[in-house]
Amino acid sequence: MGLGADMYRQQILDHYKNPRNYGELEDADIEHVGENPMCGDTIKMFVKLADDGVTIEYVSFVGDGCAISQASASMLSKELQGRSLESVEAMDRDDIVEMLGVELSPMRIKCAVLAEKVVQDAIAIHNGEIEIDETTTE
Amino acid sequence: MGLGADMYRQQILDHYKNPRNYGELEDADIEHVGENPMCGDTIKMFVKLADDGVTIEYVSFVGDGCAISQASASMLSKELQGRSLESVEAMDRDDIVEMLGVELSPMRIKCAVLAEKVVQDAIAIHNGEIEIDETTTE
Amino acid sequence: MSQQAETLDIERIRADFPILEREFDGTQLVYLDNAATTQTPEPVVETITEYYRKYNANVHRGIHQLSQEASIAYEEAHDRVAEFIGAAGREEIVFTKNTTESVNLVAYAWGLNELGPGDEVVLTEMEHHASLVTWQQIAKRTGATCKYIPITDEGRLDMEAAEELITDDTEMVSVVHVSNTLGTINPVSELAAIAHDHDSYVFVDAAQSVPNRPVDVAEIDADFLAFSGHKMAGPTGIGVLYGKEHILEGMEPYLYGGEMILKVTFEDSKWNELPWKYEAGTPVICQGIALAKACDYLDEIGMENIEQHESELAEYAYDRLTAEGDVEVYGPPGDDRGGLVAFNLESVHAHDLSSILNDSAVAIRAGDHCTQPLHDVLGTAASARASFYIYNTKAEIDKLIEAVDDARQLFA
Amino acid sequence: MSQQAETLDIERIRADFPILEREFDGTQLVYLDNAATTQTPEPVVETITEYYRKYNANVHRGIHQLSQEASIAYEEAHDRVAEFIGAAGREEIVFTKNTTESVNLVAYAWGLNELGPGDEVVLTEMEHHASLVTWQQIAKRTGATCKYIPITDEGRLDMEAAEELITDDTEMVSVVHVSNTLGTINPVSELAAIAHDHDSYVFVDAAQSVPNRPVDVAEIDADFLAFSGHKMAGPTGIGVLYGKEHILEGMEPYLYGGEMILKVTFEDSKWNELPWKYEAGTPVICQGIALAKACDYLDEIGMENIEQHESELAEYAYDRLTAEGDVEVYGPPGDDRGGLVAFNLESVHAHDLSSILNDSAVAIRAGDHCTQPLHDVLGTAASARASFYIYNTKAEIDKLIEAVDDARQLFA
Ligand SMILES: Cc1ncc(COP(=O)(O)O)c(C=O)c1O
Ligand SMILES: Cc1ncc(COP(=O)(O)O)c(C=O)c1O
Repeated sequence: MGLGADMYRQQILDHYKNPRNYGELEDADIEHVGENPMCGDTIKMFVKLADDGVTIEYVSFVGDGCAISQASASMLSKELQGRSLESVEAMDRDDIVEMLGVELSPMRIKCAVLAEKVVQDAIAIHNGEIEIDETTTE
Repeated sequence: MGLGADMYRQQILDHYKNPRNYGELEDADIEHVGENPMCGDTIKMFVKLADDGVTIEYVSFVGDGCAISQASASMLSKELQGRSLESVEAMDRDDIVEMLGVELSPMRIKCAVLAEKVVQDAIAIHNGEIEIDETTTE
Repeated sequence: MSQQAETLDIERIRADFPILEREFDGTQLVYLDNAATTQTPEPVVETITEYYRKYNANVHRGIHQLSQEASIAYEEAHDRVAEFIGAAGREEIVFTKNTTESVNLVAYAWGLNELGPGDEVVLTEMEHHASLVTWQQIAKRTGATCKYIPITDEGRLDMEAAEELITDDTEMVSVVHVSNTLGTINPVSELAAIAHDHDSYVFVDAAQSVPNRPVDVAEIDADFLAFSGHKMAGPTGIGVLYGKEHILEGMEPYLYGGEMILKVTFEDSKWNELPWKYEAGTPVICQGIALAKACDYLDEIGMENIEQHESELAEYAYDRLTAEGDVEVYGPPGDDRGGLVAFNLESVHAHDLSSILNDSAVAIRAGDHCTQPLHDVLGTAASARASFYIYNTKAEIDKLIEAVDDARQLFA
Repeated sequence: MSQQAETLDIERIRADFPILEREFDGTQLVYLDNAATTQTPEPVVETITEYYRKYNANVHRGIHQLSQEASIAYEEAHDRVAEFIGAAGREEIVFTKNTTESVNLVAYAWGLNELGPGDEVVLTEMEHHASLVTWQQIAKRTGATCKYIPITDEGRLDMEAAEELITDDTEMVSVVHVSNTLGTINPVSELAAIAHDHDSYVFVDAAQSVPNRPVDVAEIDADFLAFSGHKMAGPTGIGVLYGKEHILEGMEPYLYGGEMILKVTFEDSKWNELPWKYEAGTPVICQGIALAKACDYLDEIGMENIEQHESELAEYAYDRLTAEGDVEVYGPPGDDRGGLVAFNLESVHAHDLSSILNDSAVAIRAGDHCTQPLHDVLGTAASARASFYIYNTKAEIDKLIEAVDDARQLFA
């Protein structure tokens, strides 16, 4: 009998219990909300850009949901600081799995990638590539 | 290997090849048509009543279809002469199976009972019990 | 903890379910996701293999021996299912692919033709998406309105509200018999009586009741009733729609094609007799025959015994889960519910809980259980649900409780 | 009579089908009703039993191990079927319960919403009731009109007539790929090109082609294509609808309920991604997984080989049946047809023939084969049909011919 040790390494539990960069950002350049209705996970991401308009200066989030989704948002918010919008748009689920450092069952990957998807959609909206109010994942 | 001997006893083949009472009846008191669309069997029965109005004097038929359906109509046309309408209405599939004198698989019973069903509906129409143009069996 | 004698001869029953012997990392499976899908006993699996190995054939119109055997078995399967729920005969039993399709059949064949502006469909707040989404969308298309009977704090239907919501404008009352989330056993006969007083039909979603308690359509006086094979020891890919003969007789067909017609020309078509009128194309032959076998299997155990067994397990699980004070169980008290408990642990999200339980080989469901609007009413997005069947034991519930305790500690 | 070498290793194949060993009164079954339903090989039957004995569970949202295993297998089954017919991916593959439901899905989800007075649906005189009755009835409900491409004396589509019938008013061309009565192989790519020239969709009924020849949806450029599991060595209770992704994306849903939604409130609902948007309720899980296995099984034999084998058998049967001069075979000549022959013996009604053949354990179908309007065109109410699959041999056709001869004598 395991204690869920694999999927809930100390790091994830720590980010879940003490989320980094948590809170709304008043002067965000980009903000966008997403949810995973089947899980009930919701995440809103706030992005502040550097003066060049293509580099991320600061990211914060608010959200509600399972440990995986919330820890993933917390870790991602750190990860994104200083990165170019372009490089963020190129991220995929493998990057998230690597960031989390745990093996995820297929059904839980949906929780893990929500934050990433919200940020990517936020950037796409910012760039005028798509028009949606809200990101909804399966 | 059987020669279909069971289901196609001499009597049935004989009635199929030489149908009795075959032909339209000009002065019929009752006439009615029925079909079994899935098989393509059609039968039209003509009934002439005795003066009492409740006894069958003579029956003829015309039709098209498989040996079982046509032989059944031929044998039934003989069987019915002199019977009361009431007793005909009370007939059921067992009577037909007995009349044919062969074992029928469930799928072929539909062919066998078509003639009986046409006559019974004809009588019901004559008695004002039902109103249909045509009998259709499954 | 779990010393009481069992109502059922569990050891004997479990021997019919080899899947229950599965081990994950050396730990034996504890399968508590039966409200989603029950496991399939060997006699049913053998019925399936026997079908394919001995008499697989298309039905209804084949004169050859295999087709006759398959046709008779398939038609008799309708009789068997009719008997199982107290229907008059095969005319009232339509085989579909699941409960969801059974609801849609009535929504399309009856609702789309009969509903219009001013008409109302009365549902409950605890409806499964199968009926809730279907009636909502058919109402949208026809201009009819959906109303929802609210639930009380205890998770029961507010019957006073029901009396008010069901009016002469009501054309259909669609109600779940046993809630798959709350475990509430709804007073469906009473609702049917109210509906009939207003000349409304009543549709009973029996997906969670037919599998585990005696259900009699005549006693309920249901106009329609639906359930799924895969939730009652049967195969996937089959559902049942019961309908009163005269109602099914009067309705338009739903799916068009072969088998459901008597006569076809380029211009028009005539429909076949019941129930075939509603079974277009090659039907779910093997699945229907296997479902009949599942009815045999359950009847042999006895539906009253199954009901009692489930109540005992539900009460035991309810009591043990609520003992710590940090678990909220949704729905009525432990001694008055179907065989399931949906709950939330204060400190652990349902999905995390399910993942952690899975590490102990305890299989439960976590999510919205296809009752999102009900979850909104309950004020939570997701819940964990343990649900029981004929092969579950109190010892397995003890394992559930242990694993919940592990999660509690991990997230402390 | 039948001395030629076989394209397939028939002995090896037959070993996978224990049902073919069945004897009736000491005579071994000769199963020639494959256009109705094919037999199911052991690897597929074992896939079914393995599912129920090892990982039966509800799919999509279960976090526990069994549900993960079932979900992955079920989702990958869509990929496998996509690959089998050259579709882009699982988004384009919807599992239904049979071909008939696949047609109805499009008729309801697209036709009921998009068709109206002035719009035309072009069918063929050789359509199966699955498409003929469905489009006829949906047209009736929407005010659209159905037109039928006539057949030539040889039982081929009159392509000149097709060019005229398909116009800018045409919204849908629904055509059977291989006729289940005539054996005609229709030029579906050509028809698709004509349809697309007029901005019409084309729906290909591939129930009789996907089982026995290579079919590539991209090559045909079909907008929709449908077939059934039970006609291609798979189980009963599953059909497939292929649809181009952008078309499926744009269509309204058909069945409503769980699994097909993303979000539900009491007021409205949002739909799930493809293909799940069209698979409401607990899907045909075991059947989907078993169908994927049937694809493996057929691909191992090789679809080109199967096609050649069927052509050989059809030609052989055609030649032998017509040798006596008192048999009318419907459709094109023996060297240009799918693996079936529908025929009538001058002196013996098809039903009687089938009964007599059954006494020799030869299983054929007799009736209208769900093409009543075509039979009207052919001028007969019923026909006898022998249809072949991977396990049939020329020696079996010899037995058919012998039994036909018995009937001839009996009725002489
Ligand atoms: C050409 C054709 N289309 C459609 C069908 C209908 O298939 P199903 O009965 O599996 O829905 C059949 C088989 O009966 C067929 O031969
Ligand atoms: C109460 C209730 N109704 C309907 C359904 C739908 O059943 P299915 O998915 O078999 O169509 C379920 C099961 O998910 C259920 O629990």
